[in-house]
Amino acid sequence: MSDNRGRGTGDNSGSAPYDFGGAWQPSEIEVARRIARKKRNRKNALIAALSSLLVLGTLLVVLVTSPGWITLRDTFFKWAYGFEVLPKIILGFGTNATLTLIAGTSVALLGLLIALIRTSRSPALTPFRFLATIYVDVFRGIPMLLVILLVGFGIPALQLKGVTNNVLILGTIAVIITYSAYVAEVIRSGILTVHPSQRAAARSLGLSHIQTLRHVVLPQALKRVTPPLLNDLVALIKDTGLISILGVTDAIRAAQIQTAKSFNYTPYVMAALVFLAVTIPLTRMTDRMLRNSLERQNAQGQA
Amino acid sequence: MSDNRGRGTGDNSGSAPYDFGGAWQPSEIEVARRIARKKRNRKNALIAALSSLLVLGTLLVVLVTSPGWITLRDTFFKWAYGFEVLPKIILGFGTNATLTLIAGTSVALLGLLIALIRTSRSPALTPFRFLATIYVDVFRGIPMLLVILLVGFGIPALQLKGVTNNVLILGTIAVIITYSAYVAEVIRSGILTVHPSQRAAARSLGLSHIQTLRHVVLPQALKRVTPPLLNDLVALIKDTGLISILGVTDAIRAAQIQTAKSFNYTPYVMAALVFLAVTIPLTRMTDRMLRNSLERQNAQGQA
Amino acid sequence: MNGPSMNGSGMSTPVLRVEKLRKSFGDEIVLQDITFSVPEHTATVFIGASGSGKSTLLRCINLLEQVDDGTIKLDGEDISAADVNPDEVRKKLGMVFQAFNLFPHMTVLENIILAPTRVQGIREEEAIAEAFKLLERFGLRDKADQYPDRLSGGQQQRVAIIRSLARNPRLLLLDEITSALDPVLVNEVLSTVRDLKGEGMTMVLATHEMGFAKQVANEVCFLHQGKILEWGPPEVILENPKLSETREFIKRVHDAGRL
Amino acid sequence: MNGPSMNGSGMSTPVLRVEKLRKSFGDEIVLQDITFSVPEHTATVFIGASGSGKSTLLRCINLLEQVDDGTIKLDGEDISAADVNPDEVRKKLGMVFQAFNLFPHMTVLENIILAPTRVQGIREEEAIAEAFKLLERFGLRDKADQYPDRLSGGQQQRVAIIRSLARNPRLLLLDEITSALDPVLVNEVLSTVRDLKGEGMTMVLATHEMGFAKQVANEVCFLHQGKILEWGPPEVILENPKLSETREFIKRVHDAGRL
Amino acid sequence: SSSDEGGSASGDTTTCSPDSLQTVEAGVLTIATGEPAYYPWVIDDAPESGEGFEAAVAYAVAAQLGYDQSAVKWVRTTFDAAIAPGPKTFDFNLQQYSITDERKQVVDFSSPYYTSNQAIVSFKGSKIEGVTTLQGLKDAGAKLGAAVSTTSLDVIETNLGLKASVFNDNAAAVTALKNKQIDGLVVDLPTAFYLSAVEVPNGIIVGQIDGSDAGDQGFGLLLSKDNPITSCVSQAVDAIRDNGTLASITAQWLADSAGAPVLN
Ligand SMILES: Nc1ncnc2c1ncn2[C@@H]1O[C@H](COP(=O)(O)OP(=O)(O)OP(=O)(O)O)[C@@H](O)[C@H]1O
Ligand SMILES: Nc1ncnc2c1ncn2[C@@H]1O[C@H](COP(=O)(O)OP(=O)(O)OP(=O)(O)O)[C@@H](O)[C@H]1O
Ligand SMILES: [Mg+2]
Ligand SMILES: [Mg+2]
Repeated sequence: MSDNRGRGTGDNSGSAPYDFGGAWQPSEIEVARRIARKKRNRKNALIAALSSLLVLGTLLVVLVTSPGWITLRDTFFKWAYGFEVLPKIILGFGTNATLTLIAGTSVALLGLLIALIRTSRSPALTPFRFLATIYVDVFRGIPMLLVILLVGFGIPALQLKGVTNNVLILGTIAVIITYSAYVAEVIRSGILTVHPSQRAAARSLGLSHIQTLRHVVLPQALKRVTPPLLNDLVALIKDTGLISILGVTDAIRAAQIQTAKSFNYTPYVMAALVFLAVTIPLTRMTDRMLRNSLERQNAQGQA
Repeated sequence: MSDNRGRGTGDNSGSAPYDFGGAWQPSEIEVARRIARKKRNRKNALIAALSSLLVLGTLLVVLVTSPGWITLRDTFFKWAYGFEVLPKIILGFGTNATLTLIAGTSVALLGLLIALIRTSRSPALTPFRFLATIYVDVFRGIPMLLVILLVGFGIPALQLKGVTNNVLILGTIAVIITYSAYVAEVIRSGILTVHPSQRAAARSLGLSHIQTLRHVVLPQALKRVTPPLLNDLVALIKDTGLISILGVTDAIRAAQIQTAKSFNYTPYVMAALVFLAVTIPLTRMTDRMLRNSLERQNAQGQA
Repeated sequence: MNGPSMNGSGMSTPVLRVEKLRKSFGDEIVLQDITFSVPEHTATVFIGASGSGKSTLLRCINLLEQVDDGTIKLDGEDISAADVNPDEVRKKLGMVFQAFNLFPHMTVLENIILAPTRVQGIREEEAIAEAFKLLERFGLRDKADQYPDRLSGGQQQRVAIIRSLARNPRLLLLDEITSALDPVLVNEVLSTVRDLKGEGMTMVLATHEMGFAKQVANEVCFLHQGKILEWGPPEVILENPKLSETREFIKRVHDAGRL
Repeated sequence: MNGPSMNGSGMSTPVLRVEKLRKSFGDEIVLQDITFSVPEHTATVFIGASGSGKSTLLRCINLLEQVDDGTIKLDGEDISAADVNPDEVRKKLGMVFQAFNLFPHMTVLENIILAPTRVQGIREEEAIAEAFKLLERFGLRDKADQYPDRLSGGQQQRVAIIRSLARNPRLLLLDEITSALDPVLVNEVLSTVRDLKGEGMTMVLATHEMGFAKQVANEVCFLHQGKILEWGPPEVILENPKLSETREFIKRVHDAGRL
Repeated sequence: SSSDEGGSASGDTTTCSPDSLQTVEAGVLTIATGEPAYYPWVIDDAPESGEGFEAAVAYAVAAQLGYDQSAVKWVRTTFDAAIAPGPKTFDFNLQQYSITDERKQVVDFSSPYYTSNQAIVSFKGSKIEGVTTLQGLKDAGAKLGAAVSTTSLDVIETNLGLKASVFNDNAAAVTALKNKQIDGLVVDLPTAFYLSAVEVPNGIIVGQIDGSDAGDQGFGLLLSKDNPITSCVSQAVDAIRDNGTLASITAQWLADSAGAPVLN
């Protein structure tokens, strides 16, 4: 659409320069104020940056000049060796990634279900609420290691017909059991923060209980708990590796195997880098989305 | 205060039976309605309870009648053996408990600080905000195992003067580093859910930034994220045990040692029971407090 | 005593019939012995001091609160019965809240079309077209894609009104819909409500706006400490009330410069 | 043009002096070329349609929004300058929000005594005693230990007013403090505000309540699409405005049954 | 039961005496092992008793260096603590550490005190029962497991070219074997005898893997890198090997490796 066509139509009425007779120019006072503000901010930011750099720099110097630095470097940061073992670690990371995808989805669904049961108020659901509470308390409270052992080694020991003894499947189930307890609590806290008047409004509009959850409560609840949910996702990526006790090799186990061979810890560092290569972009992306949506929604930003 | 004294004074004006001429009696319709409601609720609850019992019962029967049940029982639930090793596990739990207390407090403080920096909006704090973001991303993303190895083995390797090489202290520091990244994110999400208008109101009343945080923002924020914070506390109790790779014996490590000796997993189950004995009462208590305070605050409860 | 709108006998079933309703919060009795009817195509307006129980009464009718006693009948059906499905009931009721209760995560437009598309199953394009008509009428066309938090108080209230109007309910419950509006918009809303009445809508309103009461009400009920103290046509209650409490209230309203 | 309250010359420094203030949100210009003064012991009332920018103006004065241009002076000091500490400024300002903004995690009493005890350093017992006096005056004595969510709309607004009064500010900013009140309470609040003025309080108000404007205002400013179109003593603006926009607005207010 | 006189005749003891050795704790020899320490390397997880192969070796080396039994102090370490950089809490550590050139870059090893083949433990009726060649294992598509931080793992991958299931410890591996989640478990031969006899129901040793000791140079005592006492400790190990002490300890605690067929 060309400039000329837009003129004079109602569509264009929001465009400030047209409405208010020529583009607005900030006054001298405002210009001075902005410069002063920018200057002060820049100065403070500079002080903050310098002081952080100073602290970090000092730490770095202490580190590098310490008597044991060479030993430490050779033990933890022997890059040549690290790159040598990297392929094995990345191969192991395949396990983490696959399990995270599978377990992640199931954890989200099961966690959501448990959270919904726990936050329900109908007296008819009391027994389910009770069970859900026990579920969360127990599976959150016992070491995941034990859950994995019980499911991964215990179920095959039962020798039930038609039940798998595939460690990958059983291990994934164990991970799902544990993490859904955690995630249920996170989602629950999100649901609790949605003010009851929001439900009241939705129900008054004729939305059913489910529709209210789906369109009004959960969108708000989940947005609010995105950071802790991300916590759990990142932890999940790492913890899927716990099923290595069943004999599956994940990134950390791959690193451990290498370390056991060479007595050098660089493989662990490589594993960490592989994890970070996935989790940091994920976190940054989610964070940006969250911030944008909060900024769009909330006025009164700067107080 | 006796009944008579109260009469006629303003203090007593809220007492319903007096004001409205004799105690109120529900009408027949209301009585019938309550009975119907109670009946229906009871019926539904009964159905729910029975169906859950049925499912659980079936599972139990399948479990107990399976060909491998005896093996499984002897491997995981050999109670006599369990009680034999229990003292050692409880001793190991001392490590978990101590570390949790020390690390827990530090994690709370450090996590809070990082969350506050990350949610600050002043341009002057940009460098700190940047650092805080990196801190969270990195220490949340790398396996705690590596942090423990780096701090617990790396720092002594540096042979710095005046720096401890006590594994307990170093291990605790490693735990604090990792968990404060998690907790910071949880608290941050809580802070983000407090509507900006609350800050605006507090600042308008003349409260400083710090006072606003202390009296208005944080009390609301922390209450909202109590469930995920509890998640992290429970996980912390268990994960403090990770420093056992440094050579400290915690409850899980104690169980592992026993299991490695006997090739029997009952010690793990005992360890889990010890954890549950602490975490469940903790969770129940916090939950009750949370519910009470929510109920006091929020009207429009039942919609 | 039959309560408001039951003076004449042999009338057809009223849309709403509330009988001996009672509601308390803990020790505090908020509503007591509330009995009234709202015949079809009429508007009943509740007036009364702050805290007298107006909002609570509307919430009870909407089944958002469980009553302690009494019955509520909608088109003759007892909706306070134990086995009633509130969802079905609420499909027939529209409500605007005193505190707007807009959905902060949805734009203005999304707020408005949620119920039509989800509850009534209207096609989205249709619902949007309908919504824009209403937005236009209330001068909010250019705010359709804004989030509620960015609107002024009056704009938010208008959106809430539009949201409830978009549903064509059998009975409309309006809780102080004009309180955040500027006088010009009060007029606008007033005429909208009048139009609605003209189209046959049945309404229950709570308001502090006596002018509003006067122009819209078929019957005005004066709520005082949880009881309906006096009721009747607006001319009577607002200009010639019998009880001293009512007189006192009306007098102070006049003093406040309203009407 | 000097704007409202600058017609006389040689007067002592006004408490508030706003000059050429401009504020926009994204593309939307909300306030433009706003210039006015509030001399000591006077009340300036802003009227205007919903969305005309009244709340935004008060928020700017309170430094809750950063202005795009123009200056704001409090007692001659430029509080819009870059190096001003907003906390120090806000200690001299009281504000009641249109949406109350009570603290939901505190009881009514705690809401009220927060600022006196924390900001002004008044002893807790004293602050409580003071709070109870105000609660009594507004008929909320028995709600002291309730949480805000359990109060009716009018009760919440009264608590918000009490909260701001408990601070003895130099300048009071009141944003539609009567909108959720019933007419009787409007009277009560009106007389409170009058009393405050009698005690020498300087005030800026935004209101839809013309009666309120008439009785309290030393000067009324008519805000229209972000500009002060017309200003003057209430008798003039409310009864004999010059501009057609103002006349139109006032006429419709009258039609709405207010004043 | 450790020999006390055997090595004192060696001429090197003048430089390698408790007075001159720079041990962690002066006058005391601090020896580390794992927790728990396994049969038959240590009996009943009690190295102080001197019972079990490694316990006996430890006391023999100590005696050779001139420490009497009361001057020996036992500590426990995890695998990670044993190989960590920085100061160590022990003078030497023995828990079946295989000597490899790679590891020697990080820690010191004494000369080896035991060399054995790796062996495969399985159960009667498994799909690798009766397999007699390495190729046979491959053909059967055997799923073999091993504990992490052992060289058994290497053997599976290099000597057999199979993909290993790696477990935290033998306990987990045995459980997997019992559950038939793996077909066989690779461990050093002495452990294989123990596991097949005691821990695995119907356990069998499929066979030793020929040449599986070639990749490494046997088990050595582990010391921190560039430890001044390494040569003395090595000499002591050599001395007890030369004077027959080691052979008699081996005979006393370890089964005869001839009992297991060799897989080529
Ligand atoms: N959930 C609750 N718990 C306790 N008390 C409540 C609750 N909800 C309302 N109340 C009390 O009930 C009384 C009536 O409240 P309601 O909101 O119905 O008044 P109202 O007539 O609508 O007043 P207003 O005109 O100020 O809106 C008030 O005193 C209020 O404090
Ligand atoms: N944070 C924001 N982002 C974008 N637009 C905003 C924001 N805050 C306010 N506005 C817009 O600015 C205009 C003025 O709003 P303001 O709240 O000042 O009006 P008002 O005069 O107080 O109206 P009312 O009488 O309805 O309260 C409105 O059109 C509103 O949509
Ligand atoms: Mg109300
Ligand atoms: Mg406003």
